Amino acid sequence: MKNNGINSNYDLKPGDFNTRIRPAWCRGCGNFAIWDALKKAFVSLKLKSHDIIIVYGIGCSGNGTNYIKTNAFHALHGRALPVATGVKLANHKLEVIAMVGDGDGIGIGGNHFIHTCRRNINITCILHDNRVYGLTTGQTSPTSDEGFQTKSTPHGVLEEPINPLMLALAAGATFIARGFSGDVVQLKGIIEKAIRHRGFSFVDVLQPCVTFNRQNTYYSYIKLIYKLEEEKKYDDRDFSAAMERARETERLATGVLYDTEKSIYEDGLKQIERKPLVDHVIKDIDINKLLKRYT
Amino acid sequence: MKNNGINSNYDLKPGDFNTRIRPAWCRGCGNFAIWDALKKAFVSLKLKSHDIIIVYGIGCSGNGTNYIKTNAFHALHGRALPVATGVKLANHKLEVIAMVGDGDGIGIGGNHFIHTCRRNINITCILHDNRVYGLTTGQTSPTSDEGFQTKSTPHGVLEEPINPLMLALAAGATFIARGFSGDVVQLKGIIEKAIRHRGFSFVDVLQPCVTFNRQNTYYSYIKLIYKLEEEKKYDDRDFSAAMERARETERLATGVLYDTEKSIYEDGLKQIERKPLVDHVIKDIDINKLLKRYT
Amino acid sequence: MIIKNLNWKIAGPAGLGIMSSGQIFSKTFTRSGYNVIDGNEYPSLIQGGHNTYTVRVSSEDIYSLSENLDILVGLDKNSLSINRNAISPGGYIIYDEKEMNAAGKLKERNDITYFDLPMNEITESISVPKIMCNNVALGSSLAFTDIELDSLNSVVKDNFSMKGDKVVQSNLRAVELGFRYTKEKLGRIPFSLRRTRKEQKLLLTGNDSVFLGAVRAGCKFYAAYPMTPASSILHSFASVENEYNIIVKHAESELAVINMALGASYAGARSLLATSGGGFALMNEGLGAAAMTETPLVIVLCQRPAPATGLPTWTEQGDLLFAVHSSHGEFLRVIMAPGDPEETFYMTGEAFNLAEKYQIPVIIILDKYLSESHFSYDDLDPSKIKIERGKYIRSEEELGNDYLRYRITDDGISPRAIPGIEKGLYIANTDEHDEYGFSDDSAQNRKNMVDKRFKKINRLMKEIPEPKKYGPDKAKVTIWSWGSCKGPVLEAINMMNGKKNMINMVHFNYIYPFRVDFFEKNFYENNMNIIIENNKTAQFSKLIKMYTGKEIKTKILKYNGRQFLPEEIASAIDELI
Amino acid sequence: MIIKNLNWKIAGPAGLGIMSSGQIFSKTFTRSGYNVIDGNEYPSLIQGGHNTYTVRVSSEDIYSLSENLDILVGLDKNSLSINRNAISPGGYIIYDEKEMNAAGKLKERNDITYFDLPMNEITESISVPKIMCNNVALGSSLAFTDIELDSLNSVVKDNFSMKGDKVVQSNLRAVELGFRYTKEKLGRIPFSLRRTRKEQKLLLTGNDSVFLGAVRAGCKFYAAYPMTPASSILHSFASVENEYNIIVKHAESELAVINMALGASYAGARSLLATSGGGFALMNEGLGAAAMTETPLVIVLCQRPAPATGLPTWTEQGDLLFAVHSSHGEFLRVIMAPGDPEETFYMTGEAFNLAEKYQIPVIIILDKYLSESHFSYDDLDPSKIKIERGKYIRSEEELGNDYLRYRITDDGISPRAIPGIEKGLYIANTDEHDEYGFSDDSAQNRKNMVDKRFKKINRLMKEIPEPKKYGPDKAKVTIWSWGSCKGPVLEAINMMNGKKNMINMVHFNYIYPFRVDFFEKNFYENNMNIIIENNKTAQFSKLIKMYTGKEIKTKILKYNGRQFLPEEIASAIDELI
Ligand SMILES: Cc1ncc(C[n+]2csc(CCOP(=O)(O)OP(=O)(O)O)c2C)c(N)n1
Ligand SMILES: Cc1ncc(C[n+]2csc(CCOP(=O)(O)OP(=O)(O)O)c2C)c(N)n1
Ligand code: SF4
Ligand code: SF4
Ligand SMILES: [Mg+2]
Ligand SMILES: [Mg+2]
Repeated sequence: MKNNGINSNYDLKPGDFNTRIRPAWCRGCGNFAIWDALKKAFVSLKLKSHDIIIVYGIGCSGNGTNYIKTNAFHALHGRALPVATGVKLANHKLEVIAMVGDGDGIGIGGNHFIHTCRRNINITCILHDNRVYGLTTGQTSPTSDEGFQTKSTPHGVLEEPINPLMLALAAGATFIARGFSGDVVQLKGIIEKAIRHRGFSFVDVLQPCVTFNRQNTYYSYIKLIYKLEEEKKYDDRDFSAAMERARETERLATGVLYDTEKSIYEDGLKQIERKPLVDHVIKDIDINKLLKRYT
Repeated sequence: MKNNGINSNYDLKPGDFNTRIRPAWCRGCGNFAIWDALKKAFVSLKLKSHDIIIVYGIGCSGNGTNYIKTNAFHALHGRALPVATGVKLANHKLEVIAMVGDGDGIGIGGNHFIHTCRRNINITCILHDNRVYGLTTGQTSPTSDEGFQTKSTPHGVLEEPINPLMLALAAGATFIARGFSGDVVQLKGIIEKAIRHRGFSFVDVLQPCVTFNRQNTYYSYIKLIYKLEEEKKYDDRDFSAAMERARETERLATGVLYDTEKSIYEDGLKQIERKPLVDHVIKDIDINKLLKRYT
Repeated sequence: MIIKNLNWKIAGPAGLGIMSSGQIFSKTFTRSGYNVIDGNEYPSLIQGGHNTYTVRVSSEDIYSLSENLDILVGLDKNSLSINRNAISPGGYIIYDEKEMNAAGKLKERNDITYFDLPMNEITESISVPKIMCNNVALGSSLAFTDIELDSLNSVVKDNFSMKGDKVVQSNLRAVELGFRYTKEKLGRIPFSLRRTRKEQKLLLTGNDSVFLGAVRAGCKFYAAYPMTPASSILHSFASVENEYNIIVKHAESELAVINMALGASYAGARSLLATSGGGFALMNEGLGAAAMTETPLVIVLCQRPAPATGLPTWTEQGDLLFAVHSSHGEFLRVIMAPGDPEETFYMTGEAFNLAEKYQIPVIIILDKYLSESHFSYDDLDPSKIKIERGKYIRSEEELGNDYLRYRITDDGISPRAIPGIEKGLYIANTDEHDEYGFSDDSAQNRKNMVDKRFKKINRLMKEIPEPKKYGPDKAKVTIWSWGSCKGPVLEAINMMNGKKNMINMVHFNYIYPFRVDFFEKNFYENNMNIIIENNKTAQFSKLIKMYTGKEIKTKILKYNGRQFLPEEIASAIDELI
Repeated sequence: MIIKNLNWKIAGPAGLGIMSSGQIFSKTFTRSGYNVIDGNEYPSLIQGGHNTYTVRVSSEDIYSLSENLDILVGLDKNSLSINRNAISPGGYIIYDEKEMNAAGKLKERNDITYFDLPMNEITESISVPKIMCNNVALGSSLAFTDIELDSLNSVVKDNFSMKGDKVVQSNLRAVELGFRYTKEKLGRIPFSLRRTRKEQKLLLTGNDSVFLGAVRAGCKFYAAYPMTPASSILHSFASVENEYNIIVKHAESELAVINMALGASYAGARSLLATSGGGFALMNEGLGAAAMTETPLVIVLCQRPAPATGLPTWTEQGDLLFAVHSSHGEFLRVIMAPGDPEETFYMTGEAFNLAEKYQIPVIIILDKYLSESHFSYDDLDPSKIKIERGKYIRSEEELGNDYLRYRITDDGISPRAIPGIEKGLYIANTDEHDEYGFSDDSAQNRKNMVDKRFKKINRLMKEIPEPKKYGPDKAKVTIWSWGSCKGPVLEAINMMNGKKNMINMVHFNYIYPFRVDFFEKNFYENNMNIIIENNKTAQFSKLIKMYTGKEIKTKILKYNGRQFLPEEIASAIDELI
C-alpha cells in the first residue's frame, strides 16, 4: 500500500464509491459481493477515489468498470495486468488494482498472470472466478471443472482445471488468498490485507455465476469451504503448506494461504527512488553526453 | 507413444536422422547434446522419420528445424505448442514433439505452456532452457537468475525466475523431468521415457549457452546436479515430493521428477476413436438432418 | 385488411426471453411458408439493458429488415417509449396496462391502437412463472393475423421439448390464453396475410450458414475462442461434434486458436476458425504463418463496431481494409463478403476449396447483422458444395523420390504432401525457405519464393467470380456495395417506385483479389455512382480507388453501430437523384 | 591517386568479429572528419553463416551505400568467392594466402590486386588469439590510405577499454603490425583521400536516432520484447536507464509490451515501444485500445522481410499498408517513415508531440537497412526537439467541476487529466463510451464519438509537413519514394551525370495522413513518374492511388531482402528514360 492511511480527515462511506450507474449483474451474481467488499476495504484503508486506479479486463467482472468510482481503465480482454503494471511503474503512488475474470485473467491473459506473479510488483489482482465465461453467455473457462457441460463443451470439459492458487504459488506470487462471494465480511478483510501487502497480491474469489454455472453454486461452495483463520496452527509463510491447501479438492480453504515478504520490483528501480516517473521533468533533457558516445 | 515399436525391421542409426544441413550452433552449445539425445531416443524407440513430427519455436533451439530429418513445422516464436496440438488432434498416429526455447516456450508462449499441461494431450515438449535469449543475442529470459546482467537488463534482472518444473506441476502436466546437456546418456533416456509416456510430457533441459550466458555454465551445473534415479526411495508418483525437488535451488535434481497416469485429452474424443481425423472421408457429407433443425 | 408484409417487434429488459420469443415468432411464419427476416438488439450485459427482436414477415421476397412496425410488444415502460415512434400509423402496441400504468403517456400518439393485454394476470391465473408473459404476448400477437394457432404451438413444442413435457404444456397454455383473449377482444383480424405456397422454409443466420457450409465442405477441425458475434458458430459446431466427427476446440486464446488450426490443416484436416475484430487482430501473426508455410486456412471475421472492445453486440463494416492488409509482409489471400446467409452457405464451401487449391488463407467477412439475423429460404442445395483439394497428396505413389514441397511450378502451386508419408518429409517453415523448406536467406531464393507465392494470383483470378449486378443492366444510377448491405439496398431500390428502373446495384461478395476488369466494364463515370457502406471511412470505396483510380464520390455511410434500413437508403437516394 | 570515395568491405564467417571491425573502421573515418555510411549483412544464426560489413567513406556528402568496392577484406575462402565480383577494377583483395590457399582461384580476375596479408602468422607471432586477425586486417586496410594510424588506434582503445588494458594493448599491437606490414609491402598509398574539414562527426544508425530522439523528448517508459532489427533500441535504452531515469521493461511478450506502455502513458509518462513486423502484428489489438481510450503511444516498426518469421536479419519495406490499416475498426493515426537517421532523430521527437497533442498512436516505420546501418552527421541539434503535450492536465486547478475526459470539442481533442487528481476521475474505456468514459452503446453516442475522434484530422493535417522535394523544382522525371529509399535514390540521381538535371525526387517521410494537396500540386501526369520501393507490391504506390486516384505506372521494386544500391537505380532509370 502506498499511503499507509495518510488521509487523516477521512469520512468516506462505501456508497461514496458508487458511480451513477447501477450494476447490471444478474440478481444473485457473485460479483455484487466483490463490489461490496472492495468498497468496504477502500473505506477501511482510508483510500480516496483518486488514490486508486482499477484496471478491469473484459467480462461480466470487467463491466464493474462502470460501477466503482475510482480512476479506471477498462482494458482489453486479458490485458488488465500489463496495463496495471504500466500504470504502477509510471506512478507508483497510486494504489493499483486489477480486476480480472477467469477467462480473462487465466485463459487469454494467463501468461501475464504468471509473469506478474514472478515480477512481484506492488499491485493487487482480484480474480472473479466464476468458472465460466459469463459475458459471452456460458462457455467453459480454464477453471471449469472437468466434465462441465457448456455451450462450447456440450459433452463435458476434457481438461483438468487450472488451479489459480497453485499457479500463483508456482509462479512466485507473495500473497495468495481465496475469498468467497458468500462471505463479504471475510472477503473484505482479505482484500484489505491484499492491498496492504507489499508486493503482488492475488485473491481468488469463488464467485457463483447464477446464470451460466449451475454446478459451482453458493450452496456447493458452502459445503466445501472452511476458513484458514480458524486454524491456529496454519502458517501462511509456509510454501508447502500453502501448496497442500491449494491442492485440496474435497474441501476448499478460504482466507490467506500464503503471505511472504520479498523485495518488490519497484525496489530495484533507482529511477523512481525519489519520485514517481510521471513527476520527472522532461523539459530540456540534456543528451549531449549521450551524443558523445556516437563520435 | 503411438506405435509401440511396431516397426519390425528397423535398422536406422542416429545419423540417419541428420539432414544435409550441419548445425550452426556455437561450438560447445548445449543444443548439440539435445540434438544427439533426441536422435538416439528415436532409434531406441524404433521410430522412423515420417512417424514423427517435430514442431519448433523460434530461437537458437528452433534453428534445429533444419538439422533433424522428420516431418517438421517451424512455427512462430512462442507458438510451437498450439501448432503441435493441432497436428496431434488432426493425426494422433503421429509422434508429436515440440522443441521450445525458454523465451519461446515460457516467455512469449507461456500461456500455451500451462494450458497444454492441463490439457494432457499426448505430446512431448522439450525445453531448451539456456536461461537467456540466444538468437536475439543475449537478453534476459523468464528462467534467468535474479540479478543476471544482460543486454536488456544491464543492471540485473529484478524478477524471480519462472521455475518450469514447478509451473508444469502446478498446471497439471503428467510427466515432468529435468535433463542436462552435459549428460547425453541420461538425457536420451529421459526423452525416451517422455515420448513413451501417455499424456503431456515435459522435459526441462539445462542447456548451457556458451555465448550469452556465462553464469549458468556446464561447470556451474555439474556442481549442483544430482540424479534422482540414484535415489532408491524417490517416488515419482508423489506430487508433493516432486514439488519439493523442483523447488530446490541449492542443488538440482535431474531425471524424472513426476510421472503419473491420467486419461489423455484424446481419450475423450469419440470423433477419433476409430481413425485419425485426417483419415475421415469428407466427400458427400450428408447435412440434410442438420438442415431440418433450421425449419 | 389483406397485407403482404407484417413487421412485428418485441422489446423489453434482458432476462424476459425476448430472444427466444422472437425466434419462435419467426419460425411460426416460416413453417407456414412465409418469408421472414429478423434481427435482434441487445447490450453487452447479461442482465438489464434493453433487448429487442424484430420479425418481418412477407408473402413476397424480402431482403432486409424494414423500418415501420405493425405491432410492437412492449414488456416494460421503457420499451414503449423507445420504440413507439417506429410504429406505422394504424399499428398496434401490445402491453400490460395494469403492470406498466403507461396509458397516460401512451396516448401521445392517437394514430395507433393501444391493446391492453393482461399478461401478468393471465400467467398468475394459470400459476406459471411471470417469465411466461412473453408466451402470452406471442399468442396475442398471432391473434392479430389469420395464421392458425397450431403453427405457433408446433414451434413452442419444439422449442421447449428438451425441458420436459410440463414446461411445454405451461408454455402452450400461456400462448393459448393470450391468443384467445386477443381474438375475443379484437373481434376481427387486423392483419390478414396474403396466402403463400404452404411450404416449410429454412430460417438461417449468416453464422448458421457458415456452420452448415463448413460441415458440408468437410471441415474437420474447428477452433475458437468465444467472441460476439462469432460465438454461435462455435456453439453450433460443438453441438454436432460427435454426430459429424468434428473436433471442436475452445482454446485458451485466439493465438492458440489460429496456431492449432494451422497445425491441424498442415496435418491434413480442413480447418476453420471464426472470431471478431479483436480476435482477428490477435491472429494476425498466425495469418502470416499460414501464408509463409502455404497452409490452407479459412477464417471467418464477424465484424462489430471497433476499435478495441467497441460495441460488442452491434454491427459495422469497419474491418475491410484491415482484413485486406492484415499481417506483416506481402502475401496472397482471398477476401469474401457474402451478402446474405444463402451466399454465405455456398461461399463457405468454396472458401475451403480455394484455401486448399491455392494453399492460402481465405477470409470470410460477415458482420453482427448478418451473423445473428435470420433469413428464410426455400431450401439450400448441399450438392452444390463440391470438394476440391488441389494438390493434396496422401500416398507414396503420388510422390517422386526428391520431394520438393515448395517446388517452383508454373502456377506457383506446389504439391502438398500430408505428414506421415515416407517420401514426403519437408519443413513447413515460417522462415523464408528453399523448395525443400530449408531456411534460405539468399537474395535469389527470396525473390524466387516471393514470385512463386504471388504467381498463384493468375490462376486464382480466373476463379474469382464476377460481382453480381441487380436491376437493369444499364441504369442512370448505380449503387456499389458489399457484404451485408446487399439486402437493405435491394429493398430500398424496390421501394423507389417511380425511379426503380433507373437504378441498379453492383454487389461485391468476392472482394479481393479485386476484379478490376469487371469494374472497368461496368463503371460509367458519367452516371451517378453511389457507394453504400456500413462504416465511417468508406473503406470499400477506398479499395476500389486503390485498384482502379476511380472515386465513387457519392457516399451513403452509416456508422452508429446499426445496420442500414431500406427506408433510410431510399430516402437518401431520393434526395440525391 | 587522390580519391573522394573509398568503399571497403570485410567479410567472413560469423564469430570472427566482422561487426565490431566494421564499426571501428567507420569510426576511424568519422573521427577524421569524413562522411561515412556503412551497412552489415548477417544470417539469423549466432555462429556460422556469412557476415559482412561494408563501409563507404567520402570527403563529400553521401546518402547511401554503393556497389563497387575498392578494398575487400576476406577472412575465409567463401567470402572471397561471394564478394569478388563486387570489386572495382583496380581494387584490392586483402586475404591470407597461407591460410586460405586461394591464389589459384583468385587469379580469375586480373584487373584487381591480391594483397596477401599473413594475418594468422602475425597474430601467432605476438601470441594473441586468432580472432584478432581482424585487427591485423584493419591496420592493413588503413595502410592503403593516407589516414594516420592514430585515428584507428583511438577507436580501438575506446572499443576495448572496458575489457581492460591488456586486451587493448594486444589489439593495438595487432593493428599496428598489420599496418606496418602493409605500408612496407605497398611502398605507396593506393588511396589518398581528399582532405576534409577535420571535425569529429556523429555516426548513427536509425535505431540510435530513435533512442536519442526519444530520450531528448522525455520518453520515460520504454517497453520491448527483443526482435531483430529493433532490438538495439532496447539495448540502448537499457544502458542508460539509471543515467536518464527511464524505466525500461523487457516484458514477457509484445502483448504485454503494448499494454504496459498503454498503462504508463495513461498514467502520464511518455512511452515508446519498438518491434518488427511479427511483434507489431501481436500489438494490433493494443493499438486499437490506444485509439479507443485516446491514449498517446509512439510505436517504432522496424521492418524486415516477411510474412511470418521471414528473413529476420534482412531488409524490406513490406509493412506499410499493414501499418496504415492495422487493427480492427477505424481510427486516426500518424505514420512516419524517416529517410535517414537525421530525420529519424527529429521526427521521433515530433512523434511524441503529435501522439500527445492528438491523443493518438503514432507509428514510425524504419527497416533493417535504416535501423542498423550507420550514417555520419556533423551534428544533431537537440534543442530543435521541443516538448508539446497538448491538453495534458496535472492539477486540480485546470479542471472544472464536471470533468469530461472525452468532451466533444471543436477540434475533437479533449482535456486529458492524468490519474491522481481528485476532480479528474474518468474511465479509460475500450468499450465505446460517453463523454465521461462510461460504456454507452446508443446510436447517437456512437456516431458522436466516432466523429469526435476523426475530427482531429482537420487540425492534424495542418501540422503534417509536406513531403520533401529534392533536385530541380520542375523536372521531366520525378521519382517518388518513401522511408529508407531516400539515400539510394539521391545517390542514383547524382550519378546520372548528363541526365541529373532532368530528374527530381519527392520523398515522403510523413506518410499518413496523406498530403493529397501536395501530391496534386506536384504530380504532372505527362512527365515520367517513377515509384521506387523496397517491396514486391508497390505499397506506397497503392496508397497514393487510394488517396489520389493516380497511378504511378513506372515502378522500380526490389524484394530480395536487400536494400537498393544507387547503381541499380541509376541503371534502371537510365533504361527507362
Ligand atoms: C480478444 C477477445 N476475444 C474474445 C472476447 C470476447 N469476450 C468478452 S468477455 C469474454 C470471456 C468472459 O469470461 P470471463 O473472463 O471468465 O469473465 P466473466 O464474464 O465470467 O466475468 C470473452 C471471451 C474479447 N472481448 N476479446
Ligand atoms: C513475435 C516475435 N517476437 C520476437 C521475435 C524475435 N525472437 C526470435 S528468437 C527470440 C528469443 C530467443 O530466445 P529463446 O526462446 O530462449 O531461444 P534460444 O535462442 O535461447 O534458444 C526472439 C525474441 C520473434 N521471432 N517473434
Ligand atoms: S452471467 Fe453470471 S457472472 Fe455474469 S452477471 Fe450474470 S450471474 Fe454474474
Ligand atoms: S548463442 Fe547460445 S544457444 Fe545459441 S547457438 Fe550459441 S551457444 Fe547455443
Ligand atoms: Mg468467468
Ligand atoms: Mg533461450
